Amino acid sequence: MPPKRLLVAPLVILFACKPPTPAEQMDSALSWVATARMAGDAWLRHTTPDKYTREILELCQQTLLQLGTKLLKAPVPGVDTASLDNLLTRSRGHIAQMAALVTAKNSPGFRQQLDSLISDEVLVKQFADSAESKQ
Amino acid sequence: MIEINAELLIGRKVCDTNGEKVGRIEEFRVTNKEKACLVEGYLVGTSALIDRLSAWTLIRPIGKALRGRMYSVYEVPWEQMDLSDPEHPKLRIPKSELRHSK
Amino acid sequence: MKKILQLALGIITSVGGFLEIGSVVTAAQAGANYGYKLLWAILLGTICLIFLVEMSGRLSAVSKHTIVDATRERFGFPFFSIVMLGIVAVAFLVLVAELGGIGLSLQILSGIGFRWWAIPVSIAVWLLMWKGTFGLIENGASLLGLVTISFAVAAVKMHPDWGSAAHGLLPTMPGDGKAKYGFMAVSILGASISPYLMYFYSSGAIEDKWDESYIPMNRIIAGFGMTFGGFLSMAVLVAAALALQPRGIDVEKFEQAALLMTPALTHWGFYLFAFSMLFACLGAALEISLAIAYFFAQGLGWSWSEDLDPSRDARFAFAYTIIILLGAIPLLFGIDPIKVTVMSMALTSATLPLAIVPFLFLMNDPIYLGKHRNGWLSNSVVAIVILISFVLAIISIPLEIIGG
Amino acid sequence: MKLVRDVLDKKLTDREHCEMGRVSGLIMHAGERSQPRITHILVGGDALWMRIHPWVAALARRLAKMWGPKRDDPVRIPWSRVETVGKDVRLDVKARETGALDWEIWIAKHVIERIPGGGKEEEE
Repeated sequence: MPPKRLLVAPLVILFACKPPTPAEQMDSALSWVATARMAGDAWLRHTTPDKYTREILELCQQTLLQLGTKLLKAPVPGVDTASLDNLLTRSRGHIAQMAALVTAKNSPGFRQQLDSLISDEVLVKQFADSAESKQ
Repeated sequence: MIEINAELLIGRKVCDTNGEKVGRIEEFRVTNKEKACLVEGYLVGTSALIDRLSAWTLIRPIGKALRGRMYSVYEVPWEQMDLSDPEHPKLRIPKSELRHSK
Repeated sequence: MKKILQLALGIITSVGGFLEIGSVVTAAQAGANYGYKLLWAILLGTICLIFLVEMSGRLSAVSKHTIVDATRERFGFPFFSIVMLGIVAVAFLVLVAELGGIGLSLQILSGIGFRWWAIPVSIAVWLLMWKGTFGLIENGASLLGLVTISFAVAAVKMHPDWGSAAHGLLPTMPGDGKAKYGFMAVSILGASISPYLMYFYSSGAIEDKWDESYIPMNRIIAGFGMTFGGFLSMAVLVAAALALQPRGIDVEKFEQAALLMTPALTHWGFYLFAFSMLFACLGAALEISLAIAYFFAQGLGWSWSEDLDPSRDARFAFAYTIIILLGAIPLLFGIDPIKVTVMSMALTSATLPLAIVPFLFLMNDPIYLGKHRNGWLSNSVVAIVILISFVLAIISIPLEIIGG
Repeated sequence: MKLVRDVLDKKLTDREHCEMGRVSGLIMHAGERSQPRITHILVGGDALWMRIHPWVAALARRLAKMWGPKRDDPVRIPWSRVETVGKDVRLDVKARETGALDWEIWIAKHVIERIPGGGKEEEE
């Protein structure tokens, strides 16, 4: 049994350092854009409190920022890094806007931003799929 | 008279007079009467361990299936065990004269 | 009459106490990534857990020993210390995850980050142990935990495709990403077959002074309680498969999971999730810290009872005090509870043999159990499931780490 | 009776059924030609750590010197005090007088009783 016990310590360290493949990063980017969208829908339907909505939108925004920089460092095969980068930047912009509009309780404005986020989501999806196919 | 930690004898290898390995000490057979606990004998060998874990109900079917040589339990009467060096217990007789308790 | 009440209470508490951050997060991730495909892992784990819990109760009822007592007495201190190190190390990680779960639930409710909750939460948990009785912890927390039934409501309201769900109950291998899939399965198995539950349950049987007349009751509680509990985990997976997978959302952070019920239970979904997690993790945190303290106390022969004044079992009280306070520290440093959860669940299945193999020896011991020994059925079911999860763990954990 | 299976690692209780630890070791007296006999039951850490490794025992001793109740000789209970050997090993002693509960009492006094709601340990 001792080996198993010895496994514990290294695991704790290693888990943080596992490098995700570019395709996984694309999926994760898509996942976070989708999260922002779902949170947006939920807020418009008055099903989630403002505090939480703002929080999760911030989270999406920051995570996408990190993913963006990672993707710049390690370009995804078969994906135009430049256009991907400014697509992600644009979506981040919409998400940041939404977060601000939550505070302002401005639903119409929020809806506009959400709609343009949704159209971006479609593009991110396409990027993700092409990254998938290049795997 | 020497003082020995009985619990540390568990798992010690036992050799016979010709230095041949007999097995490991796994169990002590004792009698407990009139407030005195006398050691009658030492159980040596794999199945002594199984016996100690009272795991026969689990092991016997497997053993039957495998026909393993697992009935190598020796009962060493106290007279025949030399504990003058507790690190290396020795028999006072050759292995061949030992009797199987199972 | 009294027995019937105990029976009902026993089932209710095991349902209310079944879900915890481990089962919810792993099930949610599985549903979000693979749809219904991993339902089989929950089924397998739950079946095994039913047998294990029944055995734990039977051992205590017949032999008046807890699992830990018996392990120490049969296998001796050297072997016992190995088991203790392994089990306690993993259980502690799980405790950190649960405390983190409480903090995260409070975070999404209040907007104050979980790091700030670490200390208040661990103090609150400690106070409940310090002042509370075993009954309060076992029943109170689990009754609150019944709010987790909302997961089942949510799942049903989203009209799952029962046919393909049924297909998910049979194991299948995905085309790509085998490593991740296997790792998910391992974490689910670890989350369902949680050894701390056995130690808690068998200690509980002693605290409640069970005897052989409780054997039938024990069977029913284990059977029904764990089955319903298993359904709840499946409900979480199904809800995630319906709410998150189509949108391509993976559950990397707790905040994402909080959206799980918003489509189905529009106005209540968010709060039901928050409170489900709050109470589920609270109950689990209490049970785990008790289980760890029991482990030390019983293994080393200290007097122990959650019903005594702390000073009457000083070392026992001291043990859980230290454990709970230590549990807060990683959270203070902002370690992500979700990461800890997934990792600790996988490690649980990797260390299962350490807990279960000695236990199987005990369950076949004529001296402890006489005619109430295990039959071949329980032996083989448990042995097989443990083997499966162990092998899966040993293969998929390294793969997950190097990113197979 | 089998010593390892039936006695070693069993729980010890005193006259008042108060738990006082587990049998962590057994002292055996063996002469050249006289039948060996078990003379004492060892209770407490030292004998326990020895069973894992002498180093562990040495380390434990060091730590105990720095912190905890002071006691140099390990707790030994003469076999003549053994009442019955069954589920537990019952001893005809008073637990607190044997020294087996030193740690329990020390922690109760120095930690638990200082925390509000800890209660008083003397009440036993």
